[in-house]
Amino acid sequence: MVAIAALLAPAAALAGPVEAPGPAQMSAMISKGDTAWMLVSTALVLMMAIPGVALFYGGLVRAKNMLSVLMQVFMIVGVAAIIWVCWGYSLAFTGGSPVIGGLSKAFLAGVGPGSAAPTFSNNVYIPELAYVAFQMTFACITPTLIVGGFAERVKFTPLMLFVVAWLTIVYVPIAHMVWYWAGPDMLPRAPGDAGLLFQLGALDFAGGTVVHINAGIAGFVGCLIIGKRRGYLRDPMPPHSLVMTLIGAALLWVGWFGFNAGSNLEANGLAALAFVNTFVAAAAAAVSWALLDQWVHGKPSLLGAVSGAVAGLVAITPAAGFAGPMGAVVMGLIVSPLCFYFVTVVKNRWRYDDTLDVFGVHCVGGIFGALATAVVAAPALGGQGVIDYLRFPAAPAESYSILAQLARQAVAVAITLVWSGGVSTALFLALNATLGLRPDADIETEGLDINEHGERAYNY
Amino acid sequence: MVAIAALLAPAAALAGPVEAPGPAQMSAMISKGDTAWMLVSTALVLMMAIPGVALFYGGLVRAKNMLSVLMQVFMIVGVAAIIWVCWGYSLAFTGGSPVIGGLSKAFLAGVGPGSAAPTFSNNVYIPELAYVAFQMTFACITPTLIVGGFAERVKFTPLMLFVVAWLTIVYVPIAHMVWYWAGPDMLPRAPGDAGLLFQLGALDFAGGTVVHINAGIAGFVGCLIIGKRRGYLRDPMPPHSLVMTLIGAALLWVGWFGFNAGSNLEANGLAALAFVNTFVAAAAAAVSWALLDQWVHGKPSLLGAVSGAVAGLVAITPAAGFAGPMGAVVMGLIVSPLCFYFVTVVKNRWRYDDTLDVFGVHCVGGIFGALATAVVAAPALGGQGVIDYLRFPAAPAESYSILAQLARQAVAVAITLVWSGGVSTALFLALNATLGLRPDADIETEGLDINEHGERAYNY
Amino acid sequence: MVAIAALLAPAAALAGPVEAPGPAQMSAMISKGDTAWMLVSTALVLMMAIPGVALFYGGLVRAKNMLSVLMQVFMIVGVAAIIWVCWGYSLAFTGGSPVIGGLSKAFLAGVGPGSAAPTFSNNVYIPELAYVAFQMTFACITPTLIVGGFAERVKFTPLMLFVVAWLTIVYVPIAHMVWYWAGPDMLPRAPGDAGLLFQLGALDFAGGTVVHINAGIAGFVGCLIIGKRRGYLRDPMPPHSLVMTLIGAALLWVGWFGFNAGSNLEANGLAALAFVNTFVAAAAAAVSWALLDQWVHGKPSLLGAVSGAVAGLVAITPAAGFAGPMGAVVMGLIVSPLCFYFVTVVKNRWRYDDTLDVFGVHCVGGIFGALATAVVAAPALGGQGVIDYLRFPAAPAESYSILAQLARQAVAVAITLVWSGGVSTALFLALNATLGLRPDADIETEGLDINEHGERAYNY
Amino acid sequence: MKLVTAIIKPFKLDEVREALGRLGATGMTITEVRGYGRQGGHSEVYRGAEYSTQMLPKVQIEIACGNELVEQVVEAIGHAAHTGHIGDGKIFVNDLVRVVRIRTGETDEHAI
Amino acid sequence: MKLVTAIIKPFKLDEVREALGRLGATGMTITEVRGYGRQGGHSEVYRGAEYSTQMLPKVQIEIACGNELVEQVVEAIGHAAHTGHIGDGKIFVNDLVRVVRIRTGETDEHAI
Amino acid sequence: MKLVTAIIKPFKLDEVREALGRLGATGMTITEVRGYGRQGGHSEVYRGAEYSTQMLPKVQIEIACGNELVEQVVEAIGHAAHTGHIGDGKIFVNDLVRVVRIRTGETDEHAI
Ligand SMILES: Nc1ncnc2c1ncn2[C@@H]1O[C@H](COP(=O)(O)OP(=O)(O)O)[C@@H](O)[C@H]1O
Ligand SMILES: Nc1ncnc2c1ncn2[C@@H]1O[C@H](COP(=O)(O)OP(=O)(O)O)[C@@H](O)[C@H]1O
Ligand SMILES: Nc1ncnc2c1ncn2[C@@H]1O[C@H](COP(=O)(O)OP(=O)(O)O)[C@@H](O)[C@H]1O
Repeated sequence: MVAIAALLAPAAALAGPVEAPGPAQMSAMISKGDTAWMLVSTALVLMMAIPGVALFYGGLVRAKNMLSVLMQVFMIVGVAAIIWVCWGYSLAFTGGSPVIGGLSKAFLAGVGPGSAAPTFSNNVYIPELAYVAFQMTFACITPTLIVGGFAERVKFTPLMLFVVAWLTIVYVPIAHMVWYWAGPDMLPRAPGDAGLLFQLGALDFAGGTVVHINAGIAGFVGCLIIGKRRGYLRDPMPPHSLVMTLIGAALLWVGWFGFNAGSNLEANGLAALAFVNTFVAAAAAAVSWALLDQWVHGKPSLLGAVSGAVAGLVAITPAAGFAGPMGAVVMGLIVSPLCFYFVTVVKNRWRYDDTLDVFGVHCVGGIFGALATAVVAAPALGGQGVIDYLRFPAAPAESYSILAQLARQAVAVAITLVWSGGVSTALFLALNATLGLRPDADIETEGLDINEHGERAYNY
Repeated sequence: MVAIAALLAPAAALAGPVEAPGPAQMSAMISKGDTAWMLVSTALVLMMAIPGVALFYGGLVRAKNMLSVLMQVFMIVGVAAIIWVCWGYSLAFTGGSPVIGGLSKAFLAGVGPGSAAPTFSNNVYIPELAYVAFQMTFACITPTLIVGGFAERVKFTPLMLFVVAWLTIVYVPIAHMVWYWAGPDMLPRAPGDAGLLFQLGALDFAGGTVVHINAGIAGFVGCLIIGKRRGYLRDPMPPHSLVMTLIGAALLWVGWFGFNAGSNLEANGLAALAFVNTFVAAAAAAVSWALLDQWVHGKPSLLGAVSGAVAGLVAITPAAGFAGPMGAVVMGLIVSPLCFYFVTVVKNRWRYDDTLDVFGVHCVGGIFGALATAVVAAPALGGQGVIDYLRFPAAPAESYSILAQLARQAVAVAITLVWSGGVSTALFLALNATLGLRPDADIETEGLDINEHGERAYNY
Repeated sequence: MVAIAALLAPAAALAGPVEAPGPAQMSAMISKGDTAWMLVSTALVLMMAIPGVALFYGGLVRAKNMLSVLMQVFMIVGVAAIIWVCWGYSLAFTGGSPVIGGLSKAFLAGVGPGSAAPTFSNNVYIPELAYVAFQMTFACITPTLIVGGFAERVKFTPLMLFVVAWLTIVYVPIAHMVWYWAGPDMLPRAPGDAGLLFQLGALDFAGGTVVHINAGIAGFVGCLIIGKRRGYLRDPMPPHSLVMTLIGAALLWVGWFGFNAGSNLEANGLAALAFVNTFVAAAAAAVSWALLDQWVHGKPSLLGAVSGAVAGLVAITPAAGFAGPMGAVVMGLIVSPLCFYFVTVVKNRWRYDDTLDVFGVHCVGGIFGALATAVVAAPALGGQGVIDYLRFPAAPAESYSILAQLARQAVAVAITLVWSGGVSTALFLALNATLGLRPDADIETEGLDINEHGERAYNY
Repeated sequence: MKLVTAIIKPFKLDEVREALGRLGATGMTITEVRGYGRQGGHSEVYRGAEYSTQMLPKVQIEIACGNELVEQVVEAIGHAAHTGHIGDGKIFVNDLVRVVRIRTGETDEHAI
Repeated sequence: MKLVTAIIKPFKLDEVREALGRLGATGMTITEVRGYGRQGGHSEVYRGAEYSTQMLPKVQIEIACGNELVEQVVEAIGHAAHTGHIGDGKIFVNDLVRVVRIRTGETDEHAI
Repeated sequence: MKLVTAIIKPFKLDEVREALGRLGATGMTITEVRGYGRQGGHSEVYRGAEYSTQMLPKVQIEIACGNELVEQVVEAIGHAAHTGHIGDGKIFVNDLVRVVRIRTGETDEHAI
């Protein structure tokens, strides 16, 4: 019921590429195709979290704790969305310092339907609110992954407080460091107006560091601090519904197209490349885990296949727009054995109880992906190489050194591990000392659903 | 395998804005980005109904009635789609009188791949068939909501007959009154060619009145006429699977982006605004219901959280493109306590058996949303204000009075309540007197699935 | 993080239609709206397979075989995706002979983010990688359907080998024969550079032959060769969860919009037509099956309604962009009685055990759809007729003969039945003679989940 | 001591429990069972495959009680579970030679 | 009167029911149980965590019958449920001191 | 021969099974039941509708054993299932007049 008369003005015929365009010019550089694509991608990423992650995780716990997992995921999404529009987006995606942004857009001040956000192409913009929404889903889904490290044995309220703190002091700065920049039309004039790791040249197409390593290490320290489930390695704790896990995994796969190909911010051939890479990496990793299952246990298991698919998706995330399809297939084939080794051998040897393998799949798969990105991005290996954004208009960088890139990737991984690992440890310890993170033994035995939420998942 | 050669003609370079363009000109004013967005939005809204509403509702009933709810929702979608293309669309979206359209497009006569429908922007059109499909999903989902008022105790065939009649004589006129107009390029020359409430200036971005109040009151009168379930307030009737309810709620949330942001009809910054508003209103309402649960019952429940999310989505629906993000957050925070009060206190006090709280959530939340729209739309409060479509090209209205708008909103609410409530009462009474609405006591006791549909939901 | 500087070049203003444009010109003829639409459609089609088909099928088997079905579907998707990028796409969609393509694009050699694929409109292209991904999902979903013919009694590894072979020597040539062409800008100069059935003029908008008849007949011969389930027609074998079947059916319906309207390759009015046709055919078929159930069994069943919806979707697939909406409704109304007759009367009379009715629904419905396409496409009956692509620019063909078209359709059906039926028979017999297709009696009795995959679906 | 086992229609469970509560029967154990008897089952049809399951969902209640209470328990159940329609169910009584309360180790009459 | 309780392999249920039907046994009650015995269970592996459940799904059938029928009932079940493989199950018989048909109030022999 | 029936807290099942294993009890049958007793249930609230189910999930174990073993079996269960909290459950013992092993047709003591 509202029309913006400005749209009637014939899209100011641009004579040529414009460096540092003004707000009105940016608005005129928005394509409806890109906008449609970004809105859909955003919806797809939300679908990954709810019901995707909720079901993927929920199916793996015992029936008595099903609702607790669903509730944790659902409420994390709710809380994260509010944080995002209130201060998260502003701190992550405005300039300020190389490690964190400012509060100029807190409560989305000044961000209206006419605001524009840059893409990775010169003179191509998208509505800033679409960018806010897209990035919001990333802030929503990342902390849901953490839950996997200590599912079935955590109190709800302290967890929610952890999420509020973690998003603000871990997620937001990492996102700022990796992803913030002023865009390709602005960078040449102000090369310092970008996040620390962006300036360093670390590649992370869709969130290998920001999402997976970040959440993976946080879940892992939570797992260690909270301790093992009662009866771990003694009582059988089979997944209560692999059917739910399958539904979750499938929706993760489908939604991940929004996550990865959406991260291209434009609906073009490069988005299609990221899409294909995402698809085949998941497929290859599913196949490779199933083969491994067959080889090690004599039977290919569904849980193995879906774990593989997720591991493949995690691995390809940082490389989605940089790899070629064959590079993606190879990454998928390799990541599964690696994660398989961690969730079966390493976890059993060190006897930590990473309930849903957030460390073994997201952290390990994420690290592998981040490092492998340096390899598969190499033009010599069918990759896309990197772009030199300091020139205007931007152009492919002249040379590409796998080793140099590997070093940059390693730095990004290390910073994420240290920052997220360290701050998460501090947060968990503080909460444990004050509110306590772990429910009483009786409550844990009887189930969190009835005790923490006053409901049962199933009443057939 | 078909190409439209006309598309080859270089999109008639328009010299300037065209008032009252002809069909060929309209066709040339269609953007593929908008078309893509509308088709996706349509798919998302169908996903809200099936499986969304079906699961959200189905999980809340007892296992013995699960299939009956799924079947009612599924078949309502089927029946509504056929009605829509046969006569519904034509009666709702052609001119005629301010209360109902004509039959000139019955059976979609004359609506082909080349037909265009107006958007809210001058000189921007979408394929009319995309508009037909989008609106079709609204006609499909609205009557599915009604079922919530009397689930677990209604006969299938009379319900289907009710739906046929209700769509035709309740839904279609309300949709016409609220949403029909000839578009911004036409209105200045023919200001009377629009629905009654549209002319009045009532705001309903995506269906607060047409969908939620409309269905909510119909479900409520159905609930009263059909009476309580046997054993209500005596036997325990816990939800048989909150897992299904969670899946349904999550898909409702995801699909609602199509519902609300799709209602913008264009993929632009305003759609992004509606998207963000939808997102945060749901999030805020989920958080606010969970806090209330904690406060009142000592435990945050999953059913509370998802009920809150849905209430937030209902509330933001009429305001989605008018509010600012902070207005949406506030609406979300407020709607939950209101609905909470209705589904816990009011329902228990008056002892009506609104099985799935279609009144307490959809009607109450819808009324709140419709009225609050007048407030949050105010530019002074961060809203978008309203557009004066009587000018060509359309432009923002010069002033905005919250009180005047509130009065218009109240009129729209009242008309919907009276018309839908009244006609639904008459329809239910007539069906009850003839075919009977309620199954035999034995059948109700034993379950509708096996008796009405000859199947069981689960055979583990 | 990557920008393609070329995009900055002002989209080479095309003076007029270009015959046989070069690669750079093609790239400039790509619309972002189309790209967005194709990427979304691709995600929707994947969602049809996982979790759509997986749940639709899985809900219908006994609980002890649930995981086996989920696993088969999931792994088929994985294997098919890898085959597709390695050799499937190249063999299907490069020129060569009228029955099969070549290997020039094996491993996607030469297919990069800048490559373009033709649509059905002159001078309109989409990113080739988007086309690769879209077609990949078709190759993924088609073999999953086959599983329905012999679910609950097949060994996993031989089935996977079957899929590898079947995709390569059945699916790929059929897809090439029906869908391969060099595009409307190229055909006039090289009319022989197209698949056999394409040259013949057989119409198959979205895969009636390539997907449904192809898979339906393969599943049927598999059903006959593998034999009946132990206890068939003696023990009760009710669906273990119609809830899962409903979820699957609903996601199939939603995803089918990507399948059918996506097959238009452009986001325009014709895509909207295909969308509406898909919607109403499913609706009409669901209603018609439910009425039949009421009439024959006295009760409308949910399984009937969802079977009808799927039958309607199958039937409209080849006709989606050719029929008018009323033609689609009629096709939906007719296909259900036909399939109903096959799955109830014919199957019981001939006593074959087509577990999930892949023959009765997909093959029969597909054949009906393929033939009926000739009728509903007739402009005289509200259809779109056919386009003469041998002219440049393409234009609607001057006349349309239902009978002549029916003959062409029949040829396409016959070739598909013979080729897929014959080769599948050979493959199944060979696998049966070597590895054996059927698990031991004990294993079949106890369930495939625990024996073939070492897991149980449910541990409540 | 006796163990009274009753197989009743599921929707009668609450009434039976209340009746037993009035007798002071402090404990019981409930199992979901399927019953096969004179009561005709329903026929279910799934895509033309018709199953007339004569198995109907029933609820089985077990109450251990002292000999002096048996008569009243049987009567109370018989009364509360009665609809007069076929399928109302059965009550079985058999002897218990030993009862132990696990929490305290008390046995027999003291354990009930 | 006796209560015959048989624990059998689930897929044998239909055969057993038919056998009993031929004897004129008009009613029975069925419970899904899990059995633990000599029959080895399966090992399940979930991401490297291996559970070898020796619990196997079994079906328990309870039939109350007059003393004169017990022998035949036991034999019929024993025969119909037999596969000769480990895990075929067990039959237990114990005394019933009282049987009531809830619908009619009939007792003992008349109630069976 | 005797049939020992124990109703215990579900999470005690594994301990009880191990204890019985040490006694050489080779077989048992397990049923999921719901128990009603002194132990207070939870109250569940669904959108303001409050249900205080006093039904709690329990596990029922049935072991047939020779008379000489009964004492030990009862004691072993009583010990392994003990937490000292309300709701620990009950053990019932009754007579078996006949036991048959279906696989072999062996009866009574030989069949256990
Ligand atoms: N001989 C029996 N042994 C065990 N259970 C029985 C027996 N006869 C009936 N039952 C149980 O009692 C239930 C009701 O029996 P039914 O014959 O249907 O009704 P009625 O008792 O009214 O004749 C059955 O569903 C079954 O569970
Ligand atoms: N002592 C027992 N008490 C109760 N149930 C038993 C006992 N022994 C066996 N069962 C039941 O009988 C089933 C079959 O017993 P099992 O030892 O596996 O085979 P078999 O009878 O062929 O030796 C078990 O799964 C269990 O349910
Ligand atoms: N009289 C009874 N008959 C049958 N089962 C009983 C009886 N009393 C208790 N039970 C079973 O034992 C369980 C524990 O009993 P409860 O009274 O809660 O604890 P406690 O044995 O510690 O007093 C109950 O949940 C119920 O399943």
